[in-house]
Amino acid sequence: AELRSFITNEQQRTRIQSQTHNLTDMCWKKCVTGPIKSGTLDKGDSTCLANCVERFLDVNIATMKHLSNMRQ
Amino acid sequence: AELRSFITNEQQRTRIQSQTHNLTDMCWKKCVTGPIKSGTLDKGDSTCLANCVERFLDVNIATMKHLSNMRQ
Amino acid sequence: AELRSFITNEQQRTRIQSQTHNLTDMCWKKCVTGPIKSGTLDKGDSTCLANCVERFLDVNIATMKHLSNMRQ
Amino acid sequence: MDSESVKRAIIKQVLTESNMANARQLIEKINDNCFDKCIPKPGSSVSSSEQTCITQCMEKYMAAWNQVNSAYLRRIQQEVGNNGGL
Amino acid sequence: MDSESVKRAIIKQVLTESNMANARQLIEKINDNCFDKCIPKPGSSVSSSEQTCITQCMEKYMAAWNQVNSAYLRRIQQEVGNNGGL
Amino acid sequence: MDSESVKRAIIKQVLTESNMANARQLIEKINDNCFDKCIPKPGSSVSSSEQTCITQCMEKYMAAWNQVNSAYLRRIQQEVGNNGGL
Repeated sequence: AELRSFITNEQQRTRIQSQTHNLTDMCWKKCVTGPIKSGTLDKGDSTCLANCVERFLDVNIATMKHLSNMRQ
Repeated sequence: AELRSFITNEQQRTRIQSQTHNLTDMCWKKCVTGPIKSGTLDKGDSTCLANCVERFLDVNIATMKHLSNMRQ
Repeated sequence: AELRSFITNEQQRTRIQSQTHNLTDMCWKKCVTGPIKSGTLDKGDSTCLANCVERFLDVNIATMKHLSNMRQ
Repeated sequence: MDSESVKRAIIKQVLTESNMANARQLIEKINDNCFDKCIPKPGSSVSSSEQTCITQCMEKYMAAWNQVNSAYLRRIQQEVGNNGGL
Repeated sequence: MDSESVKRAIIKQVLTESNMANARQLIEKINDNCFDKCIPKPGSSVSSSEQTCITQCMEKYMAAWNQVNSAYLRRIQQEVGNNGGL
Repeated sequence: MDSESVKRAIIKQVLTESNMANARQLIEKINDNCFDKCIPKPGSSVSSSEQTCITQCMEKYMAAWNQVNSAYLRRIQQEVGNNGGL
């Protein structure tokens, strides 16, 4: 039982990490558009990345609601 | 036997749906280039999408013929 | 034993071929930017493709070194 | 459970999974393409014009999927008619 | 080997594989995005300005990953709090 | 069937499948890249200049694949020579 809940948690962690890789890739392309000038995120990059994640998830939720309304 | 033919049909349907997802993604990027102004396809989008599928399959068939000629 | 070493070699060959497909796709997009004028690679394309592979592998090795230094 | 019920249960299970996989792929593609098109610069909330764009984009993308699907099926039929295979 | 040791061995194995898969995905994305950004025209060697760009790009990409990860986890928590599921 | 024939059959099967997977990947990449390059605006048929572009593009893409493959293999050999692993 302990092992089973460990496996379930691990599978969820893997899904979240994999989705984080996709989100980072997409939001990097949208937000970090100029040449690289330092190894840290400046204020603009940082705000854009946080907003990018939030807005993508808004769109995600809206799509699922829209499709589930259509089906009824 | 009935079950087997059901499975075979299902596998084919899945391949076609999956290819439809790829074609829609590619042809959407090629044909729907301006800003979204309505929830329906206008005449230009619609013609472009139909041509995009047909021409992509023309290229697909040409590639397979070319490669199979080369091998002989 | 002979069969096992055949399988190991084959797995390696498959990985290399699959990586070649990814590299060709990426370097084609980077190097073959103008319209297609012939069925052969001109001098510029050819130099760019060879450099593209070498420089990508340089970046690859640098990333792995950087990450393994960080971990220590 | 007799063998006929087992068969029906398997068929139902396969159809459900196949429809879910199809819906999942459609949702992913809609999210990627409509986010890209409607929210070029993500702000602190979804504006009302972005919201309109997203709703229209979803409907338009599904219309595009249906049209591509019909065109693809029509062509497959035609190729099978011509020479027995794509 | 008693059952407790077997369990610990399995947990260790799963964690190792999961961390390796995560690192592999991160390395792939860094290579693709930083090569694309820092080496637009590949020359006969990596120039020193390209080298600087690559080192900074790696660090910046990892910082972006961490920020996206936190924002994503925060949002998941919030959605679970709101209505019991994303 | 003796064990030597079984072995040869397995080897043949694995080689066939591996070559088919390689050809399938090459065809996919050629279709995507050459369609993208030669048919920017799909019309009601493939024009003769598009047809010429596609034939040349296929040959050029295969030449690119061969060159990338050689460069990659050469580099792997070199890295293995330098420090026993890529």
